[in-house]
Amino acid sequence: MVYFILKRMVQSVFVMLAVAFLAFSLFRFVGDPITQMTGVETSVEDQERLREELGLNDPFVYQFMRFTGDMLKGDFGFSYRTRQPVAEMIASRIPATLELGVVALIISLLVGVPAGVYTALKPRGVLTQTILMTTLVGVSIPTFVIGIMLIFIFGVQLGWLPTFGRGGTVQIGGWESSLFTIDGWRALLLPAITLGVYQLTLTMRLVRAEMMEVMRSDYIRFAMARGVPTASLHYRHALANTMVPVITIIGLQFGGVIAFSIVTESVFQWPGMGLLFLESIRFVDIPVMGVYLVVIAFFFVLVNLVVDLLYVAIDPRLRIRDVS
Amino acid sequence: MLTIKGLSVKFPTRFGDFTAIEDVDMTINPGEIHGLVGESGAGKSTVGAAVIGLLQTPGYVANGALTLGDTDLRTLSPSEAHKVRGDRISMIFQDPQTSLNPLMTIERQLIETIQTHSDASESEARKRAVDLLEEIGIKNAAERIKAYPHQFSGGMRQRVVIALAISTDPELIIADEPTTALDVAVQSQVLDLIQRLAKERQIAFMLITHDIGVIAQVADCVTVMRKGRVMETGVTAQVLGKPQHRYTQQLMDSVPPLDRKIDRFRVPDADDTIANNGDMAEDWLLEGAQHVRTGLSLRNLTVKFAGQRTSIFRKPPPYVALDDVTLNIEPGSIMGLVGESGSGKSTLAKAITGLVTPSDGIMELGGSVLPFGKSRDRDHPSRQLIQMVFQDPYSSLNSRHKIGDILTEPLWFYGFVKDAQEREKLAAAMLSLVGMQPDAISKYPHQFSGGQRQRIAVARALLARPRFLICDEPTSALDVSIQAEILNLLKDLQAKFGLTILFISHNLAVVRQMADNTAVLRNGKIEEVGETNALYTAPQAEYTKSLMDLTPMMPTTWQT
Amino acid sequence: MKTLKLALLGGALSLSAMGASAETFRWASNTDPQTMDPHAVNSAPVLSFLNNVYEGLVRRGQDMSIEPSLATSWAPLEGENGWRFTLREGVTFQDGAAFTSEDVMFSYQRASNEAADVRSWFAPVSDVRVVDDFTIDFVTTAPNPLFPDSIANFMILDKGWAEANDAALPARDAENFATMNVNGTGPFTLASRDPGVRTTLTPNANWWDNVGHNVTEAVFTPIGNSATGLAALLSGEIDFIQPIPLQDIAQVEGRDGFKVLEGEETRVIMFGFGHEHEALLYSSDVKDANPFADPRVRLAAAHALDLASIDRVLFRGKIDTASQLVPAGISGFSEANQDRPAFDPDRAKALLAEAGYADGFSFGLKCPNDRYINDEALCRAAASMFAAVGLNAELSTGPVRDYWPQLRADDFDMYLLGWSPGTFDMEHPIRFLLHSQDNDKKLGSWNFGGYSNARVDELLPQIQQEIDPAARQTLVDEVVAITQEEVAYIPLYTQPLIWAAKDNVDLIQRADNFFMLRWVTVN
Amino acid sequence: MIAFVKKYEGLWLFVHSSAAIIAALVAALIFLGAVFAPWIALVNPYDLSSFSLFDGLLPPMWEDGANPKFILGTDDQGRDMVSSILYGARLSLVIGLSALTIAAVLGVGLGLAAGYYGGRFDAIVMRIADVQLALPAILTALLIDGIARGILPSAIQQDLRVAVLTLAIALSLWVNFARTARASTFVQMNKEYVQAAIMMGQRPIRVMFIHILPNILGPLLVIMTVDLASAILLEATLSFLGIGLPADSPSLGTLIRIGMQFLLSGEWWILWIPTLFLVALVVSINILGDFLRDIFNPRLR
Repeated sequence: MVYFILKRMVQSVFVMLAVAFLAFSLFRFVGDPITQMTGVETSVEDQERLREELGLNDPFVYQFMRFTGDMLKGDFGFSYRTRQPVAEMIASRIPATLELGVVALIISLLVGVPAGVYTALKPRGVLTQTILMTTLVGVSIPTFVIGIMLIFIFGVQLGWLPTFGRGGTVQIGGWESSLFTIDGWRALLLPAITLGVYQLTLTMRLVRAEMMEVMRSDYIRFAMARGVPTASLHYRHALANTMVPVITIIGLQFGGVIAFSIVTESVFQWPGMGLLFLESIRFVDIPVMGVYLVVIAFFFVLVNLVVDLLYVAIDPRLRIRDVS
Repeated sequence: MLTIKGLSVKFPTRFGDFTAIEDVDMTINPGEIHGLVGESGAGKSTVGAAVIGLLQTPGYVANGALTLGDTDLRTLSPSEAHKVRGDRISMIFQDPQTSLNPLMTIERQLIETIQTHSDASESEARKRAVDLLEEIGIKNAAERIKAYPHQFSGGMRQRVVIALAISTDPELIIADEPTTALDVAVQSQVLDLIQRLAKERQIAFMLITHDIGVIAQVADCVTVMRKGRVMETGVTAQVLGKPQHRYTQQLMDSVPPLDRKIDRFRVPDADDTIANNGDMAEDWLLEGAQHVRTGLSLRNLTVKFAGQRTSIFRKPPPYVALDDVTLNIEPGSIMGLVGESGSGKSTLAKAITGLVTPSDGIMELGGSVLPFGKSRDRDHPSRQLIQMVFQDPYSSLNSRHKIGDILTEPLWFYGFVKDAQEREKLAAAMLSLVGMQPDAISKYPHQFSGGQRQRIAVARALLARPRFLICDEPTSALDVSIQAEILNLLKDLQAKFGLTILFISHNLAVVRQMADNTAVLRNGKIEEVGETNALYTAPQAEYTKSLMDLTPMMPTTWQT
Repeated sequence: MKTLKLALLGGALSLSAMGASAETFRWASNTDPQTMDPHAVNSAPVLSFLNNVYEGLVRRGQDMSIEPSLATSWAPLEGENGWRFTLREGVTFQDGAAFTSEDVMFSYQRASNEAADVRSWFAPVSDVRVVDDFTIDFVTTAPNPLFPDSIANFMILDKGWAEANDAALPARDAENFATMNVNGTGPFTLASRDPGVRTTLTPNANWWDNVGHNVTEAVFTPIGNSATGLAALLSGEIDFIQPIPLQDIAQVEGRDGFKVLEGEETRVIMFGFGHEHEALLYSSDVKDANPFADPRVRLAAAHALDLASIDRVLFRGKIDTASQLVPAGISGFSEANQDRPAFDPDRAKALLAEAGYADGFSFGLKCPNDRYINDEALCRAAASMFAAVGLNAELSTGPVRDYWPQLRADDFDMYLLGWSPGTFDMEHPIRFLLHSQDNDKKLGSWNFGGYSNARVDELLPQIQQEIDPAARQTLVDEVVAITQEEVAYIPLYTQPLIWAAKDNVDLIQRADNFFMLRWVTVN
Repeated sequence: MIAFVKKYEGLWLFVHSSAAIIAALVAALIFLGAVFAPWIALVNPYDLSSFSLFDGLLPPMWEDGANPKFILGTDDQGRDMVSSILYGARLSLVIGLSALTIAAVLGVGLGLAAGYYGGRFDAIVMRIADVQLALPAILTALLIDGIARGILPSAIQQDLRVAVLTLAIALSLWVNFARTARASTFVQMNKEYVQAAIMMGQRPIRVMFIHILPNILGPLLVIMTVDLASAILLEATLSFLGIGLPADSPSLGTLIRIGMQFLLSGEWWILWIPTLFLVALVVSINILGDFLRDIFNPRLR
């Protein structure tokens, strides 16, 4: 067990280093930060001096060493655009993105799993077909269109929900949360749904497929033969056994959720990492972009680790070796 | 008591209804074990499923009567039927590995079942559960009950399954191939248990199996089915002892006896195409180095597998699959290799064919040393001289390749025949040599039955002009009658072409029919080797003795 | 648990904050000011925003005219080049410190330092002298009639405050105190700042000028996505947004309770040419020559453009065509040269034939796609209009982040540029766009095409130094005449300025697209 | 009889699944339209002189003020919507399909090898896959896009935009193939026909591609359809983020991106017609995907 986790962590470090390198290789190319940092009237030589100060003229490898070196020292550098410490900027945006992503995930689970079970148990039902079809259409509309539509329906026409931002947030030990105020939740709803649609469909279809498989398995038929109550049969016995694959996929997808939050955040002006990242691209804010990518990689790695631990929690076969 | 009258079950398909079983009658009294025997496709399981009301959709009971005691099972509403299940009828499945929920402790599964059918309190239920486990022979149940299914061995797991089945003491238990997946030792224990339960608890058992030996040993009555219809039914001794129906007789003929060797099975409608128009293939094989008979000798062969690593610091102890095995297979002879699952039979085959790499020992094929696994280069002669017939004819043929391609592959691969038409013709001839229609060439594997596929597999092996043939459980996936055909085929070919054969099987009776010499393998060690008849009549090793005793067999008086 | 209680309480608070009093004014724009430091970045969002907090010696009125601010009056120095500014007395910074010439001196040193991005404003300045607490002289190398206009955005901060918080110099790589905090003399002060999310301003109680607004709190939110911004306005979550897309004007006007403010920026959109190039870079047919070196070809291009259709379809009739590099009304605008080449495809073809390109040629046209209003659409339209007369443009559009570098690298045959004269005088574009490139003298630094005309070069200094308006205008007219004659650029139109607000908000739309809170009244 | 059913099973199911038929029809229509766009389209969006700003913003023919010449109206450049959509579908499909091909070749190749050799090689491949997954689609695209802008001479950049975008999408899709191929290969490795082939001493390449590959095509085919759909969507999203194609090369993505500007301006058709078209395409592809999944996984039937 310990061995297994350690192994996983070593791999994680490898992954993050690789991502850091890729991220860094991006730097050279997205554009010229200087022209973004300076005004129209700034003379060419002033620009050159700035470029020199920022070490943009140093050789690539040297810059990479410095980048990773500083990062390992915990020094994430300063934003070209706002001159703030990148660590602070990202840190202040993490809660927004994480809350959005997690809530989206929860929504997709709360709806997706039951829907999956239902559609699996009544494969030919009319409702099933409608559910399958609508979700399919749902995932076929680009996220950004869905987002804007939701904004105009619920924000403008009906005026029920805010159209942008996080609403009322609350500081809890440095974590700025919108989960404790009502209008925080109101603000969270639309973006979370927009982001959740894809996950929802995925989860539902996955649960459906797995359920249909499991319902054919011997131990389910044996449970039937013993007259185990239907509810327990479907949930305690069948659903539980579908969870391992479902968790895997969802874990793998979480990276996608974070990434797609870029779109959602830009549509809803949601002050998360994704929005920051987009702005940074526009301003060629190299340090911010780099750190963002690494942070994303970190989350991905983290989630994978959690998924592995969840397996162990769910499946006793992974917990203990045979004793008999 | 259970009464079945004129039962037929239909499955609606795209092309009209398909009748799975038709007009089946049978009665089972309390405490009676009623064997239901027949080959695959006979509809045995369908009868059981119909009785307990768990027919695979869209199957349905077309007509007939099903009554348990005084309840008409057919008129029950779904919810009532669900209540009857477990409460009065229960079931035991074939594979203990898959019939328990892997995520729940034995305790939870037992308590849940018990509480479903009685208003026992948690603690009462637990007590009942523990008692049950004790009763079916699980030591210190009180604490083992906390374990998960995967923590029990196969046999123990089947006991747990039985415990679950009887936990609500039902009147009838349908046991569908309850011992097929088990080794003889465990099998006999489970069978004893079933007999005991039938006697003590007066439970009626419907024992569905393809193994006539099992029926002969435990069943009070037997019903023989074929293609969904009942051929013959009655008291076991009656039906199997003096079979009236021709089919039953054929069946009995093709069951290999354990206590003697019969040179050839009397196979029902055996086609004798083998002689004619297989000549071309036969000549081709004989023009190979047929006069050279190639033996194989293994000296102190040891195979180790790396264990599951659990710590960074110490390497896990290796798992020893073959332990210092020494075995000498005479040129042109058939060496039988028997042993329970996990005894290392297949590992031995893999070692010889180079799929696994022994850690120690020497292998010699016809006097020249066989390089181990990876170090055996791809064009080493042994790769052609040694061929293999596998256990599962369904996975041993590439389902996406035409039979023609499968058969001609060795011909061009070993460079025997340059011309493509030639290869085709030879392959076709070989098909008829193994007793199949040559036109099979243009078909795909899924278009053939298991037996036919196994014949094709044999043909493929022969087309490599092997001198040494490994047959790894070649018939254990087949029905007895088919088994008989294949065994006959192998015997003929061996005689014709002077092949040396390593015949691996868990079935002692089969091995006795086939092998000149027999080796008994256990936990990777050779327990005993010897001339087959000697070994069977006077086994030396304790283990061999116990195997003999435990293998279910028919009273000698029944032999026809 | 305790924290949670607090949290819920906070929730209640923030709820009540939602339905706050009418004078809480919320507005949005598409970019967030990068910094609160008035000297660190010379970009419109920053200067525009900080004009509400900091003040300069002079400031611009609603009509862009220069008016006294921290300086009550100013006059040319006797006997030497430069200006004397008389400072306002009794002005205090938001932290209470008194405003004196020392602060101006300090701010000058700060703003003209290498670390400052605005130092180019002080290129002509040779010396600054504190005369007394409320008098200060700016000495220039040459006569400079426009100097007061050129420093309208030169903001004064408090010496003591800056030094105490070691923000004596603008932040370069790392942030400093002045990046996130302010201490100006202006009408508003910074209440809270969350970069990229929300910035809150509150009125400066003891502002020297008489207050014209009724805002008690002003909340600024950057909203990058224009559709979202519009939604925010229409749902009533914000009171005002700048700018909104042209095509949505109808939508806003269509709903009651909202109004659109239309005006004109001082920014002129134009096509530039690679004058000095030996040959075309992107041509598939003309490899060895540069047709655009020939004024007739440039004129042909001008005649090929159907600005009427562009106006009608792309700009919904909101644009005025431009004849020169500044719009009418900017000082130095040449009344004498008001007409631009008409839409005349035949003439264009004729000219091409004359120049020896009867069956046209292909070339590369570069455009940004996130810099000016409808820039991409404009270029696509232009490209198809060029194509109609045989000028086959290979259009390539990209984000401005790698657009400027391409222009700097001379990587174009023809390109799109928008220019707004920082000093609101014709001299500005002449200095940056028309004078030959000269890095030492820092002239022609945005004259990417390398247009060069000896006469123009010699006229620029005269224009810069001429005090007498009439004489100066004739000089300017000559430059405009020459550049129109040679078609140095193809001026297209002045960029429209579209703001939208709730009906109950009164505000002033200034031509430099600066939004001044001090003119806002919420009814 | 049984053999007959088995042989024509797929066909039989198809004929009896109306959804699949409709989906197939829609997909086929769009596909044909895309292929023959140059012959059926009114104007060629790539030929700037074939349309004029003068015809800009005309509504579909059934609205008033329309010009019947333009059945679905024109966009802000005066391009005929029908033509744009046809060419748009053309480009989107080209990108989607070629991205898919690259991803499939790369992914299946690596997956097969990883499953066949296992051990260290397998571990390495899977770590690389992790890195890929840690950089989700959008970020990968950004990366590739940025690098291309940086290293390619801007002269050829415009021409290579499509290639760049394709590569970006491909790179974000290959992991799916690799993982699936690997998993199914592991299963096949234990099948006796594979052991037989190895025993004979056949080359790994032959075992992998002649023996194993045909047996794992089913699941791969399903992924292909699903990923084709997501590739097309991804292209749209990237265009929305401004890292897709230039506006003058119409893909469904760029059309929608441009259309977004007219969400409220009253010219609804510029946004909604391409969007509906995209949805129709993606949905039908997905339905076909489900259908294939059912065929290849009879247990789910």
